[in-house]
Amino acid sequence: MDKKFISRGVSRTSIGNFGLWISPWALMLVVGLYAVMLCLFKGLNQTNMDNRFAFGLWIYLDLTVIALGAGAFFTGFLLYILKRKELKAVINSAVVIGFICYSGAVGVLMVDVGQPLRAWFTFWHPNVHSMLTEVTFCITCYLMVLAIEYVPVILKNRKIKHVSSMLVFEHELHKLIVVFAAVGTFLSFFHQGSLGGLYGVLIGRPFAFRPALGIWPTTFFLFIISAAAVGPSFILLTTALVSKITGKKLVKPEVYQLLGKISGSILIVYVLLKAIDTLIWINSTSPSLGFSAASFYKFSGFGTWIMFAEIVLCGLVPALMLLNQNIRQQFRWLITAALLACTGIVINRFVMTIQTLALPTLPFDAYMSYVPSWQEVATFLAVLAYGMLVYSFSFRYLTLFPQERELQSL
Amino acid sequence: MNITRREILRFVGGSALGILLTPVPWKALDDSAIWTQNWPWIPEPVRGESSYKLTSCTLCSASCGLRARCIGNQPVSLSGISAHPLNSGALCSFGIIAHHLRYHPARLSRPCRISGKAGASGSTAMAFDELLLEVAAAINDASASSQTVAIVDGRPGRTASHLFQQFAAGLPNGKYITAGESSLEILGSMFEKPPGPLAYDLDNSKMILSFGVPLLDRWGTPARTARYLQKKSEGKQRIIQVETLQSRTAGMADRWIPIRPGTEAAFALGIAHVILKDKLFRDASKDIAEFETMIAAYPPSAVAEICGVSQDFIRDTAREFSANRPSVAVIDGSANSRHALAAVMALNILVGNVGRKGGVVVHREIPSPVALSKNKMSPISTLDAIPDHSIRAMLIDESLSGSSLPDGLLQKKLTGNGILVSLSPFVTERPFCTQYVIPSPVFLESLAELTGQADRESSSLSLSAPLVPEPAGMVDPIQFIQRLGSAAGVMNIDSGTTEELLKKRMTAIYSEKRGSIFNASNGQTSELKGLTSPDELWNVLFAGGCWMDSPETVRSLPAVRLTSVSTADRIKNIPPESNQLLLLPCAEDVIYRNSEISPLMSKVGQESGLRPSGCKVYLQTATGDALGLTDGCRVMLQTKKGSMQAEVRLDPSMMPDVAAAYSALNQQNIISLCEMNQDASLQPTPVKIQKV
Amino acid sequence: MFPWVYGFAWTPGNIIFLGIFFSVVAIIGATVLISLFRTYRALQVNKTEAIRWDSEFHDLPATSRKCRHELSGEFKQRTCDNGFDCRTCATHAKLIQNKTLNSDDIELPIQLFGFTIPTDRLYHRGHTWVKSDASGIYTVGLDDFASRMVGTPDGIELPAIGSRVQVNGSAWRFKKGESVMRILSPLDGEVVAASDGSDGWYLKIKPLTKEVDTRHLLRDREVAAWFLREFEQLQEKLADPKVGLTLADGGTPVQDFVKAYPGVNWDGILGDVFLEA
Amino acid sequence: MKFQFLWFLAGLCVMLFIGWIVFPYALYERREQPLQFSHKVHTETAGMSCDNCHAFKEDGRFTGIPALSKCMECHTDVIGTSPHERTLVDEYVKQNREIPWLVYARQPQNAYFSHASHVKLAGLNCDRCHGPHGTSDSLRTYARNRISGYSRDIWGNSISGIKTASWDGMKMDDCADCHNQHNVPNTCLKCHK
Amino acid sequence: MESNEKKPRYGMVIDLDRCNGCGNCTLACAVENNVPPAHENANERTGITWMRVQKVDNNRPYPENRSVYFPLTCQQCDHHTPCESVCPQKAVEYDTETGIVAQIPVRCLGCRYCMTACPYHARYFNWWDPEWPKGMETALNPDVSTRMRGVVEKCNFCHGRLQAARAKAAVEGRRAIADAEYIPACAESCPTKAIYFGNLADAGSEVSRLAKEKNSFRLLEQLGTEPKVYFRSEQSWVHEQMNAKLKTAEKEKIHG
Repeated sequence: MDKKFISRGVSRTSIGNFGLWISPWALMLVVGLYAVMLCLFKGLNQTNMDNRFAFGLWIYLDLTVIALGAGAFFTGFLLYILKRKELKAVINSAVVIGFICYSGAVGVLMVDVGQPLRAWFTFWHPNVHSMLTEVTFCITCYLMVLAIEYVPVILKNRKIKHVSSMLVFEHELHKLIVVFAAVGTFLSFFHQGSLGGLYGVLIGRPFAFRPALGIWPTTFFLFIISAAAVGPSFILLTTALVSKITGKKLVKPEVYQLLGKISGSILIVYVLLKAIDTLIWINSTSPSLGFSAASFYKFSGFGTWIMFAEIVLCGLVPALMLLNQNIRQQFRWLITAALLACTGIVINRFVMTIQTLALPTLPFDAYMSYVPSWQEVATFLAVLAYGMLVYSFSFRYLTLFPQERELQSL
Repeated sequence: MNITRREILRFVGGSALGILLTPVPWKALDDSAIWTQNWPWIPEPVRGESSYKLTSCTLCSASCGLRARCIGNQPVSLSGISAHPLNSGALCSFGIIAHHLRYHPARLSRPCRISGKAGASGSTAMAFDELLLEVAAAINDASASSQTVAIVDGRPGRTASHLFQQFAAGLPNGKYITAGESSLEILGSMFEKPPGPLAYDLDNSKMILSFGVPLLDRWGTPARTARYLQKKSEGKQRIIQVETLQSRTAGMADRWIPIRPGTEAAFALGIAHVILKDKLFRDASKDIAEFETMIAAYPPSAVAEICGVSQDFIRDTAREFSANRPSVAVIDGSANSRHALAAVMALNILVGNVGRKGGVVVHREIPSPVALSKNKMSPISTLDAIPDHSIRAMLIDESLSGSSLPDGLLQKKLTGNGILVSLSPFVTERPFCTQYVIPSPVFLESLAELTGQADRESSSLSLSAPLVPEPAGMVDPIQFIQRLGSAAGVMNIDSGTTEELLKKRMTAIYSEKRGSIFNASNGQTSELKGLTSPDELWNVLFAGGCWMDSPETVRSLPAVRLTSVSTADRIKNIPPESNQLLLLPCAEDVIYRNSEISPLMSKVGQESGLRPSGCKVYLQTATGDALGLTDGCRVMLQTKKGSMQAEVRLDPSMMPDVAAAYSALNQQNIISLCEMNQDASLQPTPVKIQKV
Repeated sequence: MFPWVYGFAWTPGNIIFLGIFFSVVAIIGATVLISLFRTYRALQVNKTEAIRWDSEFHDLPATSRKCRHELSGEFKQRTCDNGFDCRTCATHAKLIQNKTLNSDDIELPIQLFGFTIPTDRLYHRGHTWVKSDASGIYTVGLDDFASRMVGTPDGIELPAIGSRVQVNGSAWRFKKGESVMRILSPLDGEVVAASDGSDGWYLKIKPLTKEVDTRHLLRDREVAAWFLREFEQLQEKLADPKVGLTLADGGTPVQDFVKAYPGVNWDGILGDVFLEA
Repeated sequence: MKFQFLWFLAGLCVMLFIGWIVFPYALYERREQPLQFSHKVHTETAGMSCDNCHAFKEDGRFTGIPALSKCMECHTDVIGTSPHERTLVDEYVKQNREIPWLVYARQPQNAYFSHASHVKLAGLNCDRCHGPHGTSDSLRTYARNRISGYSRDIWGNSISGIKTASWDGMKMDDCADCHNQHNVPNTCLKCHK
Repeated sequence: MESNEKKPRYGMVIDLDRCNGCGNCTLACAVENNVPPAHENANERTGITWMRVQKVDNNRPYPENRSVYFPLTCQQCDHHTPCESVCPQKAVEYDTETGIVAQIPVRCLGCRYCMTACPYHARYFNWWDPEWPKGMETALNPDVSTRMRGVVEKCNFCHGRLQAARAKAAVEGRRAIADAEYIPACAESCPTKAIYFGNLADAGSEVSRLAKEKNSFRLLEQLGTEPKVYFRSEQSWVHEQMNAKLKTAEKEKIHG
């Protein structure tokens, strides 16, 4: 039925099967959109956030997906700027994932703020010293860039490319894609960093506060590096997952290994810097603000195990694994390592957003807990469902993996 | 002409450029931005001219002078008058937001009948005349069947009170009942004949021995804390707080003596024992020897055991109390049994604090034109003195809040078909009887008169002038009793409007030429004698002023009977069985006076946890741990009388094995779980706590 | 944001931050505008066909983009990046410099696995042949391989007489089953006649210039090598993965592959054969 | 010119017309004042001064538009011939109802403006911000912005936002400009509440 | 005449030994600043109490337990004001004229970043639209604007009162106001006189005298945010608990 839209030479499941696959996601999206409406029209009282836990699941989600979506900028950077041609095999998928992550994050952010209608005030009256301003500007611009990068992928659809003007526009745009790759890299660099800076500047939260290097706290740099480190891992994971679900070979094994290698080399740098940063924080930053670092880990929920899990188990271990060629060549271990690396970042963002708020600062404050409401979870799931839908449609009708046709006939 | 898509696109393109070259997008953006900043459904404060008006607070008998900031006629905030002799600029947290009472959601707009006997209470709005007919029928029925008609007055001494007394006197079985400070009532009853209106003279006392009285936070004048802190720094006053919980008063007092719940009487008797043994007493009563034998069972060692304190505390307290005269022992009437009140009052008698400046003083009667009129006035009696199940119709004036009577006691006194007629600004339901509620104006709406001062050397009188018009259909206490009187055929009630009667009282006070007068507009206090006319007195009081009686000169008191103090066994500590705790019902104003507070009170209850809100039970951390309870968990409280759910708060300041419980607004009251004494006071009750 | 907006100040922070922001926006905007402008220009000067081929070509699997010199064994591995337009290829120019067309090389039609490959004509990688006649008109037809692919087409869409075709641009279209295939034009020129192929030819093209550059077309022995490879590829694609190659040698190819082998992904194979992604 | 541009031009012109002529008209809702009041009659014929009615209170507040009680100092009964005066007496004075004036200069509730500091300390004249209102013979039609709900005087009379006089426009930018000129701090709380 | 004087730095000293936790400050603040009554679902963590009183105890079991009440409000940080720098659109401003940290709800987009930045929990988000019982909205204070759902608000030392005091001075032709003319509602309403308010920059004022006393301390002083709200207590456990630095020399350096 929809064969005219499916790229030549690749096989896709029947439209009926496809319908079965997307309907649960569509349902999830509808429920999520209902929750979003509740939040927009009734206000944020629909969430379980409060004055003490003013950031919750959503901000955590934003920070996490933006870190994971970093694959888009980093792959683009490697492919178009550093000319690693092998990565052409995943660039389209990376762009779509990036677009999903960023648009999802921006969408959630619009629900998260109390006055979405006034969101543009940030552009009109920016406080350029706020990390959030930097984040807002960069993410908006970068989302624009991602959307532009997504356009050629769409225009390449078998049906659409028959329209001459579309085809020519795609061609012309693609010729200049290196500009977008460069701009995207620049923007990502800053907003990944300022997302880290978001917490690193909080002098009132000694758990998160870090000294500044130049005008940015160290978390600024750690976030950039960690995002660059897990971006390729996440692309690797998603490609493997799509491959598993569809039962198709999508990219050559060398591409997987290359992604793993890139991830591993950056991750090891990140882990080292993170370890140094943590040591400085334990021995200098935290005590100078009147808090012994140990005091942050005395609560039952968040012991030092979380630090171990973040830095060693999900940092050092996957980095070493990915750097070892033998392990990399074994697909199962490659996937495990990539999964660990992504988990490490998921934990890191959790620690920065949730644990920071849960820990008491005032001498008479209590340790705080927070459980998101169903509306928050549903909104979160809506983003997941939205991503699934966009990706499923893109995978079905667009060429996300150029090697697929070739690998299929082998 | 042939219009193709291309042409339409060109047209759209031109339009797009055109619209960008007009102010439309920019102006629309700007205006909509302004719109988002001013949502039309958010109330906007009313603009108007600002002025300050002076008046007196009617919420309790402390009669604080206050200054209302008004926009137009509308009071928007209240503050104390700093030069005012009664409150020195301080207001309590109820008073500071009293201008909102007018808008309370529970405000009553029409007279209604609430029949709540069957559990499912229903409220029917009715015309005032119709209501009067039904009530008059019940009153006539009572007269015919020689059942009692009682009128209960929480604020005796007002002109309205005197009319109430006339009303009671006009009926064959009419009783005029006051619900004043019950500890002082008990003290009065210990004299062979009533010595006159009694009051604590706390300001002049060198030492206050308080048995759980919230002296420093909500009892009497809100200025007390500041005065005490001042005197404390000058070494002129000490407070010893004897209380189970670490209340605010306990926290600020010079010494906090924590005792087991319900052992106040034992503690007092222990002190009496030391005073007698060590010959520390001043006023030897006739029956002192008899009293000494009576309390022989309360040596400090035994009392220390009962109360859970060290013997030294008892001895030291006894010595301090008798050495630092003038001293005064006070006890909270609403939370304790009559036995405990009597035991504590005996201390005042023993040390010779009664009739003495800085102790318990006798107030002079405030002149009243009604008292002088030809119409007879019924004598004052107390609810205790009325036999159970004998009141057919009970009239309660709740138009001005006062100390409220425990519902349990009211229920006990009413006959099976008894009705309760209440004059109140709010719907207050009492599920045990048919109730008629007549709407009365609230504070700032009507002319009201404030008398009393149970915590000062002398009594005072102030007026609360209406600042805002009252809603239609409101009835004030004087109108109420006059109209009810005429409906029930009671003709001996003085006539005249509220204003006329009050003006007459001014004339009466003026003619006595005693006391002093505070003028709020200039902050000066002068002798009443200096005024030129009763009208001037009226004008001064009408504008937030205050008349203070001169103190009664010391006169000989009637003989006293110490042996009226009971040493019944119930004052012993009840050790709870294993896995049971002792339930301590906590009487916070927030709970009792739900309808009499501004909705804004939710700021300190619901939103800041400063005052308990909702059903909460406070436990010592160790006790909670032992029971496996965590802070914030929900539990079921179970006593012999029933059960209810509550939220646990672990609090290290709590006494072990005690569960202090607060009940939520508009929900089952914690009191329903407690066992009651004969006098409707609450007993500490064993309670089982289980996690749900 | 702008100097005229309330609260703006010329602070270094504002200048740097907003300066960067506006630069980024300007770069993004300018790039998009440039692409749009170039699109407009390309459409105006009718470069669509060339662009389409360029775009298609790069989307083809690498196996379909083998250089003719790899097929002929001159290179071990060489993938064409030039869109099979050898006219502009420096490598090709170098390689054929010493090899002029030698009439001695012309042999009788080659027979290969039952396909007939006449050598009196030039072949385009898209399976068309070109043959000129004395009047300078070039006849264009489908080779045997392609004819058997198409078999009896379900439809055919020929260009109008007088229209222009260009090398690697679309010449005419077939409908076969669910696929619509466009056939690439081997030459630049004006269509002077068109036929449904029943006479063995489809188009007659009059070149626009006197000198016709045919360097991009396969000739001579190259043709056989290319044909062989195409055939092998087809065999691979038609092979049952369990049995292996079945079309081996001997036998005669059927007249209509598509009909003969139902249940095969013909859409993809036709794309590979006719160079359409 | 090529014919194809006509369509483009047509779109442009239609929108320019709508944007500059129709939109400004449709944006504002016109309302008449409940009464006509002549400042001229009061100042010239009755010989009153501005601060007879627009006075400062001791507590620093400016009375702004006087309450009915001020009118009633003279107009308890009809003393002139104006039909508006009759309306004043019949509909407002006798019924003791405040006149629902539509205030041209009414700012949003979050804006704070102290007449005292501008008049007493900075020495501004009334017409600096209010224009020749004090000498007018009649009250203009009040125009209410349908989107934001505010008086047109706040944005200014020109739809393009171009000021033609110091009193044309009372937006935040107008306040800020003057503050900047006179070196007065522009902190938020200076003008917001 | 103003230029000759040092710009005022308004601040508070709260005597914890005098506070009996009555809650008047919370209420007077709500009345003054048009804070609505609690929404039916509001609690301690979602409510709006610009001035909130918190009970703090010495963690000892009964009967050695002792507690004080901490009236907590915006600490008006003078340095590195944590909330100010993080606001993306300048809805928070440190007023250099008075040292008051201002929150402008009409500019606020409700991102709540400032709330996570504030270590004192002094900022409140409007989780609900404000609602007053019918009629009660007529009793709002016209000197302070009402806010709407979705924005952050906090104490600004009753800035409306400062504006009123300035206007009063202006009518009298004065540019500067006297200390006694301006006092926030919480300080005015405190029945025990536990809250002292005044100009910390004026060395002769009572607040600056009390702030320098050895029994005075500030919350989280080590963070270096220089709050302008001081607390004082003579109970040593309070100081121990607050980990307060009591170096008088340092204090003098700040305000000297």
